[in-house]
Amino acid sequence: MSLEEFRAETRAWLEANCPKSMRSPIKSEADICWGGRNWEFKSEDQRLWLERMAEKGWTVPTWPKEYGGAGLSKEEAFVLKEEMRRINARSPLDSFGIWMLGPALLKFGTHEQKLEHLPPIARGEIRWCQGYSEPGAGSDLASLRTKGVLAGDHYVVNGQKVWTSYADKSDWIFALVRTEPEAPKHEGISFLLIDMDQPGVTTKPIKLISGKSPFCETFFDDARALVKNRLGKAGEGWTIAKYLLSHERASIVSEAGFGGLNPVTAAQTAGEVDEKGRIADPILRGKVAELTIDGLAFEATMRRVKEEADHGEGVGARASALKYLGTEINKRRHELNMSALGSDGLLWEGDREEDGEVARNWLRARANSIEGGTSEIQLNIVAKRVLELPGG
Amino acid sequence: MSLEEFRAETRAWLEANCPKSMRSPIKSEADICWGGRNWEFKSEDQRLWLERMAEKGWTVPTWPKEYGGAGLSKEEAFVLKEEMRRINARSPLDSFGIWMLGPALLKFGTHEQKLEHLPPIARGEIRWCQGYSEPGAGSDLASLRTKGVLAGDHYVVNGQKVWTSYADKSDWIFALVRTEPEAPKHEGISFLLIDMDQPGVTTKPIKLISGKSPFCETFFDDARALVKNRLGKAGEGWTIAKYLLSHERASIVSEAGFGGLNPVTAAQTAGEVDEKGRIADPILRGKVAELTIDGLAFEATMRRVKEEADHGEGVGARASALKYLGTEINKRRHELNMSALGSDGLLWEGDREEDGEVARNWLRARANSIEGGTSEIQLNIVAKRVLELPGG
Amino acid sequence: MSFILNEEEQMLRDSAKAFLAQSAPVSALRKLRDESDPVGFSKQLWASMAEMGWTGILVEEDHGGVDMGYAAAGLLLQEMGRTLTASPFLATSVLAASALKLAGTDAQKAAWLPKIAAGETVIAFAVDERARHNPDHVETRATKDGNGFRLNGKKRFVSCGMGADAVIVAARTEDDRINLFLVDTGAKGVERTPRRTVDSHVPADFAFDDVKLDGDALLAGAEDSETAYRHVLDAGRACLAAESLGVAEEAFDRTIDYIKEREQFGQPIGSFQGLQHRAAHLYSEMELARTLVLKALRVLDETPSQAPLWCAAAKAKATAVSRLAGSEGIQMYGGVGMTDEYDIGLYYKRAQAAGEFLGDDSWAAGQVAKLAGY
Amino acid sequence: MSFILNEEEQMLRDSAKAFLAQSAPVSALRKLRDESDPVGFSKQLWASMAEMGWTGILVEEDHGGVDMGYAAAGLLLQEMGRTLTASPFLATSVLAASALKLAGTDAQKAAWLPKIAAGETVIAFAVDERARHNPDHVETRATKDGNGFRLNGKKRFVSCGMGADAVIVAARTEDDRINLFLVDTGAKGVERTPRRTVDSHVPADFAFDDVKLDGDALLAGAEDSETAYRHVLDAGRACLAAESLGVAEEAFDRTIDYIKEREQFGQPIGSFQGLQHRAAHLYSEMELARTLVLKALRVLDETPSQAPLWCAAAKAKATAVSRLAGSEGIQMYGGVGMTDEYDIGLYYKRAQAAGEFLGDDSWAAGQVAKLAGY
Repeated sequence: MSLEEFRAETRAWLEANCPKSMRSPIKSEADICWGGRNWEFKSEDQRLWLERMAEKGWTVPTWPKEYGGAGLSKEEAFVLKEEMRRINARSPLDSFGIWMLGPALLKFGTHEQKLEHLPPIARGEIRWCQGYSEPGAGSDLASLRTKGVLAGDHYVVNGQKVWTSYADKSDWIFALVRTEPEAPKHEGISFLLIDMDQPGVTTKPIKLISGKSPFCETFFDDARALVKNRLGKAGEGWTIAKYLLSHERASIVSEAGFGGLNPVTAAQTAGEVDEKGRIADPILRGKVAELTIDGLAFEATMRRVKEEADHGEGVGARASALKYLGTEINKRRHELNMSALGSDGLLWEGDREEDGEVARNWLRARANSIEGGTSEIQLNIVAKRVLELPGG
Repeated sequence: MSLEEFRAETRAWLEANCPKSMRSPIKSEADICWGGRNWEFKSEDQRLWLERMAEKGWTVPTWPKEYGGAGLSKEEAFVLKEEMRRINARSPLDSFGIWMLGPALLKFGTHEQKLEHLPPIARGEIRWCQGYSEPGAGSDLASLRTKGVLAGDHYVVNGQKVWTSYADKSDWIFALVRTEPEAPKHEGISFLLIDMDQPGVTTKPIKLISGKSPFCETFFDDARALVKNRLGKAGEGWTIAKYLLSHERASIVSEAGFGGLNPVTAAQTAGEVDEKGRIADPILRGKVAELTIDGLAFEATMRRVKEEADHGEGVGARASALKYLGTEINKRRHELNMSALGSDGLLWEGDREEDGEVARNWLRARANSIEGGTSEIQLNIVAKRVLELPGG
Repeated sequence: MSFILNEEEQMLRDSAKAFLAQSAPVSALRKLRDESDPVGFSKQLWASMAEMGWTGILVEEDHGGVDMGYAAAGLLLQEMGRTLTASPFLATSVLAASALKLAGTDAQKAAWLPKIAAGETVIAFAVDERARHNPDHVETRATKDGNGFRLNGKKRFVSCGMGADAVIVAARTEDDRINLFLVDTGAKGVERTPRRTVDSHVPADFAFDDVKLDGDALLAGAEDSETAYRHVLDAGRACLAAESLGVAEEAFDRTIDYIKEREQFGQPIGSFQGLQHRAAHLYSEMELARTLVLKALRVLDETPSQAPLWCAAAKAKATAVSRLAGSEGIQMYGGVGMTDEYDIGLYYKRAQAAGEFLGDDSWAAGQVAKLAGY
Repeated sequence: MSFILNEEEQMLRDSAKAFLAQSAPVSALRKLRDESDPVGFSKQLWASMAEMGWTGILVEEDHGGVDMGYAAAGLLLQEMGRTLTASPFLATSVLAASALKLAGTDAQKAAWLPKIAAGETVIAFAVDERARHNPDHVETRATKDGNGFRLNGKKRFVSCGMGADAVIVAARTEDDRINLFLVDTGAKGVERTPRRTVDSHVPADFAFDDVKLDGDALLAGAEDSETAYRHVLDAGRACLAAESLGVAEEAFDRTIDYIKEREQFGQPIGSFQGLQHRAAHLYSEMELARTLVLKALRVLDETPSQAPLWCAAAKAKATAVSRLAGSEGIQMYGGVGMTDEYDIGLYYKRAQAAGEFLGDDSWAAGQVAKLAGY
């Protein structure tokens, strides 16, 4: 089937099968469909849309058919994406299983593991979370201490993970666990898939400076993980984790630019503009102008690097520069939003649902340069791997 | 004699002895009296003034009388300084001998060495220069390679020094020389006093990006230095050098703030102001405002730290923060001068003597954060010695 | 003008440090927040401050105060910045007391200053009507009405407004000049709405709807009321800058302690030169802020004619430095810096809020340029 | 709009790199400087550029050019930035050629463009009359005089002005609109003074004292001459930004090489995290500048209506980044970076000069704000 035929068929199918209410942009977190054992659909349309897409294998279109995908080529998947975007179709299913565990399973898993775990991800039946960071192991992830002791057909896992997004709502966790205590730091870690529906696994939400958060602490207290649910060999966990981390960084490049409030709109909202509509404070205006330039530059750079990647130049460690730039510029944007809004920006609680949103977003943005590798780590990577500076 | 009596006597003596033409602020480099074997006085008044002051011991007022000073107390010396300032009396003699070698000789020299070398410094008969840095040894001064081999009553010195100010006009050089090649890096260095009037010592001026400079390279080619002209023990040179470096940093605090052109004046000179006299470019104006604030803050901080030092709180490693701040702010000032002047600032050569001065000063200021310990070294010192951060 | 604290000032600072550690540590702010305290500060703490003599720090001894001047007031606020202490000190003991001293008649001073000194009243000071600080933008009107006035207008984000018994309001009279009026918050036509802010304070929005004021509501003791009004704001800026400095200092100290302990890659993260240079830079910037804050406070006490420039410079620098100390603090703490469990985020929030009040760094830099004549 | 260079552009860049390394390395600039060359560029090099087809890079094939567009012109300037090549390329092949293309009549194009393409003439472009760039500030006047005009006024720091055979002058006509006039530099009443600048270029100050111009001195082909004038300036900004980017890139590459080699405390200074983070930051900033420069050039070729915004953004960013690359370069080289013997200082000087020409980062950021509507 040619791409054009594929496009025509896809368009027709979507037209026939995408419910009307699923044809509008996601308005808030609440509109996302995450799936999982305890998932409650927000609407009948949401359930229907997931069911239909999962049946086509289009929740994970490039995965092989036997694992719940549609076996589409990269080009076909792109056409599907374009056609969905054309009618504003929502993503039928979002999950860390699709974004992270799936690629790792496809690359490192056995046929049996793939058969067992991938289809439930594709159908939204099992919701996964990621267990990497620990209280003592942040930037230095390989120093983690959660340990797994082999006991017959399973590991007994003890320890604590932090920053596990939505752990309190997830069914399974993929976690880095130190199983070979004698081995060098990077070689003693295994990648274990652990069912959270057992007494040895408990979670506790983390409250952030910006308010509520999806993040949790996750505790393992003699939790069990079957050996057959170890991805890769014993001690190979670090290799898999590194693969996933660079996969994550590269995916940054495909993200869009800055949505949401900007300081110009903020100043207008607050009425802090002069008769010509210019930001009234000339010094603030200058800072905003520099932000505008960097914002334009960053968004265009994302497009440039993506284009270069498509032309086979790869992204590689340059993704670290982008991560650094994007998060630092975004923090500046939020700081200037706050300045432009003056005291209005300080509001934390009020009668309206959106009261406090600006301040919460401003605070939330500060985590951008910490999560997914701190700015300092990104600068190290650029220094070592792009500039090839010595030492360290 | 009470301080008040001393003040009265001093005032009277200065009134009687300071030539009229020596009672006006120094206008340029050319008005400074450096002394030395080949010194040519710029005027009869300049010669007379040096002679009279040297006879009183007031070129180096706190040095002991037997070494050419006047043996004044700190308080008396301060009174002398005040009284000289009152009538705008010029310094009768400036020299690295007074600022640097003198204090080191007084602290580390034998009586014989003091007798031999201090009086000619006090009378302006011998002009000294400093031989520390080498092409391979900048921030890491202790890695220097100029070597001295003992041969009876003298060392045979071979190697090269850089950044020796006025080496081409000096008579003697005090230099760090590696005399104990087997010793650890910091313990193999001696502090040698070397007569430059010998075939084994040659100098070559260094041209800077800002144009002409007082700096030279100095080459030692089987030069001789008598053992009796070694200050301190063999291998003790690093201790003496460290003493002098911290002496130099502390003296930064007593320096005045920023003289010379500032961006506001620059913008006015260039006509780049609006009808209200404000800098016309609002974004440039904002940057200048931030500079003004930092400039006010820095000058006041110098006064604060000096006052605190007078109250016995000491300056210590905080001097490094001041050096860092002062040089970085000064570089910013020159950058904004250039921006405020636009193309006028770019002029390099022209018919008028002052043509190019702004650009030369801008470029010269870049060395501020390199010479006397780079900004990076100052930040290291603050981190280690003020904040007591670990490692390194 | 001396940059050295005199003995009395040193003693004041030391006792403030000890008192606040005991009576108003960061946990006290958390408690006010978590219990959604309706006024955002503790009246019991306010009473204790009165016992210590703080409430009357600017009040003449005749009126029951200790009259130690702005440098002393700033020192107290600097310490309160370190402990994130919420109190009406700035609003009442600095702004309202300064307004009464500068613009009040003898009768008004005698009526109100003793109450302030005794901690018997909380008075707020209402200036801004828009989101960003602008002392010229006053549209609130006080029109003549018999012997008194009718007050109409709105004021926003008035510090400690929910707990205030009275509020001093900047309003334009018929000659278009700005005058100050002391208004009972319980008077008919006064409406206030709490605004819970990011720093867990509770300023109030005020609406004045045809509020009837007696003639002596007008602070009528100043020759030029606008000059007095602007001087009050200058004093507020310098004192607020002192608080911001305290916020910065404590955030910085805690961060340095943390990076000495926290290990990654087998060593304390404070041993990495990348962080060391940034910490040393921040230390250096704080040195500048320290100087400007003390300078501005001393100028208020000794050469008040120079206050506009130095208070604006201090406000600009302290705002920028405290925000930098907060953001660097969170970054260096890393993930835990983002959690509510750790205090560093509270410092960052207060730095932001204190920075906005009475003019942020951009606004204050603009003032400096204007006052420096360019 | 593609961010990928097409094959033709890649070939052009590669051949430019090879040619400039051979014919116009940094030592060529030093030679011009040390010999106090009266015009500040080599006429022989200009002839070679013509042979390579560069001089006519924007000239249509009908008029003997290769018509490759602004992206190609920018690529050449980026490479010239890397070698600090002094030439009339920007003045003549970009600014003058653009002006003739946009504002010239067919006859004017036919008369001048072939000469430009053939490298047979050097034409300067004169816009500024004050120290800082300001395209609105044009007081030079061209008043009607029979069929021709009388030109009066002054222009400052005209790039390559000393070596120019003619100069295109922005002047106001009686309707107060800005028009462009092509003036023979040998005409009576034209006076020029060399201004040797910090980057070893030799721009000229021009004085026009009642210069008599023929009617066809006015570039009369454009419907709206001011629009054409502003578009020429946009093109100049993008191309100059490309040169600044090249300056930054080469300064950066050399600095990275240097800190890999230079040892202090027993290790290469490039192994210290303090420098590594700054180098990585600078690299990241250069990525932004690279994007904006290419974007602005492509916009000129493909969607010229968007040029004002993107050219200003590119100019602002490239100016800031090239100055940062120069100053960081000198700092990282340390003492030797201050010596004339090393080239890094020459890069810093050119970054400054190129930055000022046609608007520095502050000015250009102001334009961006204006064009973005705030």
